[in-house]
Amino acid sequence: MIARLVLLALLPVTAGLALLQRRRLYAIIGMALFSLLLASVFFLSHAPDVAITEAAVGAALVTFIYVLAIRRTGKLTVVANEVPGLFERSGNQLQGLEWEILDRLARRLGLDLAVRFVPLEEVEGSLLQGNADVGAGGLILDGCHRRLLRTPDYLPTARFSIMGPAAAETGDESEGAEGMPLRGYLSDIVDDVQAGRSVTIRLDLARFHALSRYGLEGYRVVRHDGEWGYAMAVAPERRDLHRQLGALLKQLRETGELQQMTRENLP
Amino acid sequence: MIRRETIASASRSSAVLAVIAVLLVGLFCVVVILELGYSGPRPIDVDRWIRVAEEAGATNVVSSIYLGARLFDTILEVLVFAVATLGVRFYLGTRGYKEVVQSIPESNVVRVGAAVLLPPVLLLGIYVVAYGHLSPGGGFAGGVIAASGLLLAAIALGTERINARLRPAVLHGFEWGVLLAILTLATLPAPLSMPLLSDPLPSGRMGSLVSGGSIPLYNAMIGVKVFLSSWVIAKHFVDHRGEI
Amino acid sequence: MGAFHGVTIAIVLFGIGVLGLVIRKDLVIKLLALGLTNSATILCLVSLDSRTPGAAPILVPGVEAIVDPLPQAIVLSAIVINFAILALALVFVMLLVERYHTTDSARIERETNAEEETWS
Amino acid sequence: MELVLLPLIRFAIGALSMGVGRRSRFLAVLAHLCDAALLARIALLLARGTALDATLGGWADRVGIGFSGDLIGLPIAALIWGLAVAVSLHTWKDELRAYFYVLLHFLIGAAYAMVFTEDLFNAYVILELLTLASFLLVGYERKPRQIWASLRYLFLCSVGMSLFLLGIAVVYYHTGTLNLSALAAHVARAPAAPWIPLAAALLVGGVAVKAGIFLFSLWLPAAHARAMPAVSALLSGVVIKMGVVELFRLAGVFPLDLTFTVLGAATGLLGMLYALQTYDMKKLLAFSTLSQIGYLLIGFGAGSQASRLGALDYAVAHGLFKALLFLAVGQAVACVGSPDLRALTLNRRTIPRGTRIAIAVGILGIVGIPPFAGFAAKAVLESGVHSLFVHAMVALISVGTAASFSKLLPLLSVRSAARCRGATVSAYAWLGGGIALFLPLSATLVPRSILSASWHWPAYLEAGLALALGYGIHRILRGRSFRLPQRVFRVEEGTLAVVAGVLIVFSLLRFA
Repeated sequence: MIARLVLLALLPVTAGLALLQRRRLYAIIGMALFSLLLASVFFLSHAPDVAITEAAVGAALVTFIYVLAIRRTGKLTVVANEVPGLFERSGNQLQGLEWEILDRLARRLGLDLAVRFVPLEEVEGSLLQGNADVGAGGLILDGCHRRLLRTPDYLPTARFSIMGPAAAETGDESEGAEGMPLRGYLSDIVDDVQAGRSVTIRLDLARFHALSRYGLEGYRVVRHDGEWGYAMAVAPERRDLHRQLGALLKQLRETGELQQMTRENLP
Repeated sequence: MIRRETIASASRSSAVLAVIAVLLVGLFCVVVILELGYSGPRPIDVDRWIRVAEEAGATNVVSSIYLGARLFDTILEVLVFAVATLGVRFYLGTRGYKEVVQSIPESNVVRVGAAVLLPPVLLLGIYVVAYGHLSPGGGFAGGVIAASGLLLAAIALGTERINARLRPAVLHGFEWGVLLAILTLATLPAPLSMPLLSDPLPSGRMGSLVSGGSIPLYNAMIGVKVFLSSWVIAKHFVDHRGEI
Repeated sequence: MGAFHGVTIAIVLFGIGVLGLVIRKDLVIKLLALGLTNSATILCLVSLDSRTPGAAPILVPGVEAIVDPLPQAIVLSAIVINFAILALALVFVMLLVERYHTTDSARIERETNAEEETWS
Repeated sequence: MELVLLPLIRFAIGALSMGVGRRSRFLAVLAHLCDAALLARIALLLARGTALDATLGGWADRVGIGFSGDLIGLPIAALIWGLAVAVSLHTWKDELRAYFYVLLHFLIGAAYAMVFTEDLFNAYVILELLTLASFLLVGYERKPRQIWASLRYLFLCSVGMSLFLLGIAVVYYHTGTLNLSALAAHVARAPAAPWIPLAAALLVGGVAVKAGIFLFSLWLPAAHARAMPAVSALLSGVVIKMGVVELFRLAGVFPLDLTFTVLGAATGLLGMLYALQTYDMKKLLAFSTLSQIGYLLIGFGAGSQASRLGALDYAVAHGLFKALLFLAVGQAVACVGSPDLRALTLNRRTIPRGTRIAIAVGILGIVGIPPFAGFAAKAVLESGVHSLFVHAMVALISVGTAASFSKLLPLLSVRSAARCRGATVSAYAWLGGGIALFLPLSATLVPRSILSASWHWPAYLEAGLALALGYGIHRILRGRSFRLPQRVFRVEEGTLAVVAGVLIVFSLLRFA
């Protein structure tokens, strides 16, 4: 009897405190506690059936669903274009410099990392549509990406244009001739190069290295002069994330880990 | 498209709203508590329910009402549950990315814990269903208990492994099959020239496991249905976790 | 006397739930408050009728008087229905968040109205 | 027996149509045929005077769920059937998922159960099933606006249902029964019992949320305006009526006449004002649903047998023409791409002729031009009304309806290019036929004496005057727009309004 009264008195307190929480997780846990108390009240007031059902549903299942639904360990969705050394998959594992950075970010924020590989030109779009939080994969963010939040360049790079063989034979020697920027995946270009088909494409340093492994005999390579750097892009509505990522990069650079990670990933 | 003044006035008006709300709701509570009249006399006739239980042959009076005298409510409730499952599947099922590489942090402790926990929880669920007509519990509670055990395993091991065992398409068919079976059992008495929704089976010796006529049958079917449905719901939530 | 406390507290809980539903802007917390109101009604039903003296409604030997079982029977259905409503509402909240990137009901309200104005 | 078979068959066919995928529309036809047979049989039995009242499962009537086929149930059931047929005709060509049909069948089955049940808690479960099914149907196209609208609908309905459950708790605690007729006996024995006002207020408040009473169902305009046409037709044709039916049944238990008059007046006036103000066609229809519900609530509250029959009659009539209007206007909106009246009038050429004829018939019905449905029902209703105030209110609402629907007149110019599909036309024809032939239909429901008494010259005069006045008001208001507060349609205000409404109803019952 007394126990029942005590539990009854606890009910409004629990519920009130739970609904006053600012953080959703605490509110949900509070309500779970509430329905546990409620179940025991039912049990004490001779309603065992109701008690069992309330405990199974209210305390267990409902709480599960809530906790799953809210962004407790939310996903940190990354859209990336595959770049050897920066962001690549080997088997079912992911590796690369940017991957390591983002993995740290995810651990720091306590998020699950979900990676989606897209063609290079789709990165911006899926960030703007809010389908992803971070865009990565050797992005060189120049003026044309105004609407994205961009991190400071974390790694200097260079730009190359690869032309030929057809272009080489026609032999136009105009300096600074540019290939068109890369679209789709690097692997397509690799296939072309291996088949010796004609390409005129503009590449960044990492992709250029990857490509040059396959030998570029007969291709004319122009190195564009100018200062470029790799950066990562963050979806416009995720300012908090942008701040976090910037802070992380700054810290990594100061502690010198960034350089070390670079050495490990990019020979 | 958001107008400045709406934003400006939002905070003020919400404060006003809060005050009005507190006053109104307080008044409401006071009125209800005062007018409820629960100190007054009341006609109590519990014996009719005991008679119902004896007629149905189940020692658990609640389940003999739940699945006997008020069977139609229960059927409707199962339909409500089916509708909920349908909605969850319809709205969450077709979403999500194909080529996502998930990296869910899994610790061995969780895996082992789930592996150890799963069988006893499932057993508990089955027990609660099987003895629903004798002791507290029943189809719904048991089904949910079992499903929550499965859900634990899913969180630890990832849904893919469990999907490999319980294939969604099969689940789906089975779920609706059970629903149809429940409806059929409810209409079965009509051809036997008994009233609809009545109990076609003989109510055995009260207190034994095979008693209560078709109540254990209903319990079992509802248990399966609820187990599958809540697993489907939970699975979709696991797949789409962290989206709010 | 027990029922007195039970019922009073159930009504108070109902009030708390409605207040949370009105005052809190976050949709998830609104949902929690909604669940609270439903649980409060269930508590009200159960404790109103557990006032009659008696044991749990299981006919084991040695039990003479039992509490009125009907409220418990109907409450079971109510619990199930509340769960169904909750799951669906959460799914819809997910869809809204996917579109508007917020759970603030006021913001969603504004944005939908704005859409409607631009579109009509 | 037949009464229970009706919903059970629907449910079974709904569950089946999950399996057959896109072919489920044919199953729907089967369901409609079964229902037609059963309804005919029920009507026959009722005409023979056989009592259909039964307790499900053959239990003693103090423990089981009671079903009763009475004069409230049958016409509404017929309306449900007609609308179900219309919807599946209208959606015949657009390859809807099995999902849609499952929900449709569950909705219809629940509606059948609702009109026949006599048990309070059974009514609660049915109403929840209706809520969930229509909630999913409103969001069917997954447009964010629809989803938000239906989420608000869910919030308010859930609060309302909690209130209803509280009411059930009070009733059961004091009477030990959930059966409405047994309850009526209790109340008749002790009409001054102190718990009656509270119980009545909670029950009425809870149902009113679903019935489209103004203070309670502020979710209605958004949900009805944003759903797809077929769903809107179902919502304001069937789902709203379920709440109204439950209100009518409650009126048989508790003394609710005054409450109905007050609530009806408020609903009618406010719905009318908002309908006059808006230029969004679907919103206009939704708001006019409010005012019409107010109309028939007033009629029912007037208390005499004729007015109650008239209200019932009008519920059926309103279901018919509002469904027709929602379907037709919905198609027009789809053709033009905007629900804004001005846009619609600008490119009315693109609206098919059939659609515009349908709109015309719907308007004829709703503004009450003889001999169409609206007039027939109104005449019966008003022949039973005696108090002057009620007469004034009823007339005012008719004027407002005429005024707000005069806005649609520009749509009706005959020149047209586009044509509409056969299935759609057949749906229009089905409903329009119901509207045109409403008199013989209602003659089956209303006793001849009342019917003949209702056909006297003041009725015609009133109809004509209402039309003229309404058109005048429309001409005056044309061009100038006035804004009414829109904040009341948010969740928060809606919830508070429900609580306040319960308090108001309570004080009406307690102190008046």
